[in-house]
Amino acid sequence: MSEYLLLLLGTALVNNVVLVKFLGLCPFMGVSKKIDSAIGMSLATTFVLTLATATTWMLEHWLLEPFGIEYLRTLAFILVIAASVQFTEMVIRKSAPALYQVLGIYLPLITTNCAVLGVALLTAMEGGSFLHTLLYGFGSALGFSLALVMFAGLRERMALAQVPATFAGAPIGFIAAGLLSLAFMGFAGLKIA
Amino acid sequence: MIAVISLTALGVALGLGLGLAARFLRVEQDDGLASEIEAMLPGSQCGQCGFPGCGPAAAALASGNAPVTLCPPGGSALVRQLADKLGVEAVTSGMKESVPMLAVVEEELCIGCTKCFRVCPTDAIVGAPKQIHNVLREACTGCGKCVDVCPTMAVNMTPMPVTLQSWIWHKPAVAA
Amino acid sequence: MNILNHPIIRRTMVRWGVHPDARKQATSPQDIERLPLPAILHIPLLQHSGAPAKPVVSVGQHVLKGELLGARQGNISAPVHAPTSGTVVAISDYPAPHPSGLGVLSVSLEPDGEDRWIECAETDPFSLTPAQIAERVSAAGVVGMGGATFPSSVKMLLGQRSQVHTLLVNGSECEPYLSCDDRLMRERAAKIIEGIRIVLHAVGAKKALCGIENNKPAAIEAMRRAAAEVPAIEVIALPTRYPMGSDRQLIHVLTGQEVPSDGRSADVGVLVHNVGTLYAIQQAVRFGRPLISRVVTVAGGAVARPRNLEVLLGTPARLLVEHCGGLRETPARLLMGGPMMGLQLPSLDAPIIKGSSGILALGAHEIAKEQPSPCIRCGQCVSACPMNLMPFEMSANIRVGELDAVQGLKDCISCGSCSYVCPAHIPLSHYFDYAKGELTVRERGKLRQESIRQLTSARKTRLEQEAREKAEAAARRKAERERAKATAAQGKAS
Amino acid sequence: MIHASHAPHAHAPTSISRVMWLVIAALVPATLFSIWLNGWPALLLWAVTVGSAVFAEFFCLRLAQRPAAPVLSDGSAVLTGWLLALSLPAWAPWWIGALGAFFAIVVVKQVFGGLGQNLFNPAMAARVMLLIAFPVELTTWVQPAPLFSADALSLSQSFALTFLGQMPSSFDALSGATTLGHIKTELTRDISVVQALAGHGQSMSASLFGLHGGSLGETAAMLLAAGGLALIALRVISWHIPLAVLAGVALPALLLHAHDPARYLDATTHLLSGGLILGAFFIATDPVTSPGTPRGQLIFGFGIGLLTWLIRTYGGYPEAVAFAVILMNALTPVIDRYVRPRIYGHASKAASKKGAAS
Repeated sequence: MSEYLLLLLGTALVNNVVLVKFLGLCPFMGVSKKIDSAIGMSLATTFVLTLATATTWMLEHWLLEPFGIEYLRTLAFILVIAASVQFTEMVIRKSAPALYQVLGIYLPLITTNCAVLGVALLTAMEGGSFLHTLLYGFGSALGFSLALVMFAGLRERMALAQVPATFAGAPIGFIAAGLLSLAFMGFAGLKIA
Repeated sequence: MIAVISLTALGVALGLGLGLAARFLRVEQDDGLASEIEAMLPGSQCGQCGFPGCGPAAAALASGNAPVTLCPPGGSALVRQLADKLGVEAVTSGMKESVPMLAVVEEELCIGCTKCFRVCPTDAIVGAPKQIHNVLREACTGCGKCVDVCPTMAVNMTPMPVTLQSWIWHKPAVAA
Repeated sequence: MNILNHPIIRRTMVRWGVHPDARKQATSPQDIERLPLPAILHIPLLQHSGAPAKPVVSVGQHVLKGELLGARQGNISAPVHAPTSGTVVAISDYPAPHPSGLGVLSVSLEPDGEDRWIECAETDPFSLTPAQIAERVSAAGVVGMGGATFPSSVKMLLGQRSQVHTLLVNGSECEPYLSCDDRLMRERAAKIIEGIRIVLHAVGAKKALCGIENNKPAAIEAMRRAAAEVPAIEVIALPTRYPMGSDRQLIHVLTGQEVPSDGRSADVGVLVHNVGTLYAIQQAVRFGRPLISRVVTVAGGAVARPRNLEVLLGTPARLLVEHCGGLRETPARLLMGGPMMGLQLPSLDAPIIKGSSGILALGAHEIAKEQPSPCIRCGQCVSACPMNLMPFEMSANIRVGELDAVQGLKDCISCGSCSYVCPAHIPLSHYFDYAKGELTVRERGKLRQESIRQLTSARKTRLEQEAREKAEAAARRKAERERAKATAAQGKAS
Repeated sequence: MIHASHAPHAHAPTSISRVMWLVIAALVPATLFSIWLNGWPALLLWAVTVGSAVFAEFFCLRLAQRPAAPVLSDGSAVLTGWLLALSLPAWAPWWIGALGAFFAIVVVKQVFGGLGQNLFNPAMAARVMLLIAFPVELTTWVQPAPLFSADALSLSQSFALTFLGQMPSSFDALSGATTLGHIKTELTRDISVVQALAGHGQSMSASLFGLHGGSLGETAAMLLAAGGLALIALRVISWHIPLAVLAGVALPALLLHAHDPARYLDATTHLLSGGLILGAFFIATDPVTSPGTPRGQLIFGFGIGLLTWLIRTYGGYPEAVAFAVILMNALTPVIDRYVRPRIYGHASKAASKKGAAS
């Protein structure tokens, strides 16, 4: 049991997908203006990421490996991810039209969110059990969500700050992201024995 | 060969799944944005926006060909509503916050020709032929149509006067 | 039950608010003095919240003391009366006692020196029905004298309608410098107590709790002595803490209940009246005397001999200051009301109105004059706010124009506690008043747009109707013509 | 009169500079003690760091063409530099202090708009940056040699050490690792905490009075705590954050130390070492980067304590306060957003839910 907890903690904090591995920076910068939309994006990404790692595991073990066509991994994974993103998009559009509006272009862009593909490929290479893979994906998604919501909070405050014109907008966003990443370095080497 | 078949099968399966999902999760596309916007506009057809009337202005807004700040009678309140509706940012600071204007009839010059009251889009001018006209302060949108038609230049636009009830505190100076 | 809500805890441990330097010693030991009759009075027709009174006198008319000058118009309004006998010399705009310096329609009255009352007979208040009492209070133009100037009769009617069980008497006078209520309680406690009994009778409340801050022991003593005979009235000493005099805070401290955000005090079964108001109600109901004078504290470092004066409404503030020995130094700021919520006066020509509790001429060392610096989010404003708001966050949003993101603006009571404690000297309550005004303007804009739309459609229907009538008339004429033609043809044929 | 003054017209006798200088004043005794304990190099490093911070602030204000005097006199730059100096090893070279101060003021504070606008505590962000970029310089501790004692460095030796990096040959630089660093190292060698503590030769009283190696601010727990309590008494800071930080460290330490004393360090050592007192009273309480409500401050403080304990116990760094502070700084806006006082007259969330359900 504790092994899985550690896995979650490790993927969410120590190997945070955004702040340590620097994957998925596009939505991280794009959908972090407001905490509310950041939470929506986090939920969507969490859903897609978990779903994607699960389906790609099945794909890997039931299709690619048996047929010996691992070289098609990237291609097949993208196909599956794109499909699950499409599916998520339809669900959100149906259930939360306001959120759909807010997420805008970033929702379809989850498809090309390198965090999703990256995590899927990483788990495939690690080759753990299904549960392990699922938790890995979920943990990464939690880490992504944590970083996104934290960063959205920071950006909401920056919107109220009197940032010098030279740095206003994206530059200060990147500086803040850098400092946030610095903070996450504190988790480096975290090993719960 | 296996690769081609398996990927094709995968593609077909996913495509079918998505197709089904699309059917079950369909959302009615709401049309008529323009008519919704038209309902928000004052509807006085005053033409201050440069469009022939509120309908064309609404159409232009809906298609993104007009700024949300186009309607002076609507004021900043309307700008905000439109911006919310269209999902754009309300840049009220850029819009010159024009003081609400009011038409005033100078009694010495008015000849009671009724021209002004026939063009007034809100029936804000009261009077009868051969009688001096008067402007109802609450109804006047400040569109200025009456100024253009008055033959004796008896109608003038003046800023709405500030009274004790309409006075508000100014914004504090920003801290350094 | 929540232990923190026990009366003893609640009435001693107040966690909100601030402790401004009281500075009441200069005026509180001295008796109320009557100001001699001034040479001219400017009586504004808007001295209350609501619609201004409508003038019912004309220039040149002679009026008696207490005669109606302006009649109430609208639901929330109050009449205005002549403070002394004399001649109306003008009805025109006169600078209001307001920071805007804008004019307000005022009746200028030249006293004839006789100070002759209109007929007013004494009646036993307790023989009157509640409706009659409310009518008398309304006719006398009594408004909240603590500064809110809400018409008292409206409050009373509201109380009659909604089952008020307790009357809260506000004698806290938490604003620094002011001591007019303190003096009133010391000198006229019996009359205030009768005022309390009248209101209890009028709204059918069972008891009255009179809250007085414990820095006024003499007033507490006087009120307790006067209320000794009346078991329904309890005088309670409150901790000295600003803004204890705010309705909502007083209600919570005395009763433990909170007025709902969108409600009134009557919703929790209480009615709050200031002691000055209760005195005015007693005068109005027992003697039929309208509200034409009030006690005003004249104080501040720039005033030579600070004291409390009983002043006719409409008296220019300058006369009060002159009676108090004039100015000792050039005042850094002139105020009407206390230093926490008072309004800056454009000049000493402004007249005394029903809500003027004080005229302060503050010296340079008494006012806040440091330049604002950036907010360091220290949270002092959060702990000071009696409404539990987060002022620093609200003002940050207002500063960048995000008025819709401001939480709790409607709940802000503009007490100024946040600005008072802010180490960065940020004018927080100024920000909030600005935002409230801005939102009102927007609201007004929306209403206006709505009315414009209605007018436009009304015009459309009118034009259509006219066109239809025209067409019908034309059709009728055409039909007649044809009938005529047909008859003519028939005639020709026959 | 177009610009009338708005009420209130009176003001409490307080200002930002008063707050800042009071905090600085509370740091003075502990700083003097540490300087005495660590000798001239400590004084030099302190002076360089504070000086650089002030200069960096001046430089930025010049660039932004804002008047420098009023901003500099508010004391915030001095305080930032001071706190950074207190968190550095006493014998670190001068450029560590200067670079850290520049980073703190320019990148962490002024770029965001200056006082009150920064998201992270400048001193702690700078310390983290230094620790990651220059691990060797930041973890070289010496056994303290008090001023005027026999083995203390002379002033000229100190200049050479701080500015030229010349270590006197008689010195073994690695002789005095900090308590936490020592234990971390020993644990990796499978030596239990008890033995490690004994081996470190550190008594409790030494900890209390700071007679051990460490950064300037690590060394005088008692004096720092006294300064912090004075600030609480003066109402410059509130008690919420310090208490919550200490509790956040002490609670898990107590529990797990009771569970396995050989593996987990006891609470007292945790509390007294590694700049925790400095962090709890002077750094976490930085109002700009902490939540504005008392309840939010409790959460914030407890989070810092817990993270500190977590990283100290399981993480890769023996010293964790700085990381914990900036991590919780990043969470501050979210805390402020969701932890707010119930506005007077509004039903509490639970009550309104109940009302809706019934």
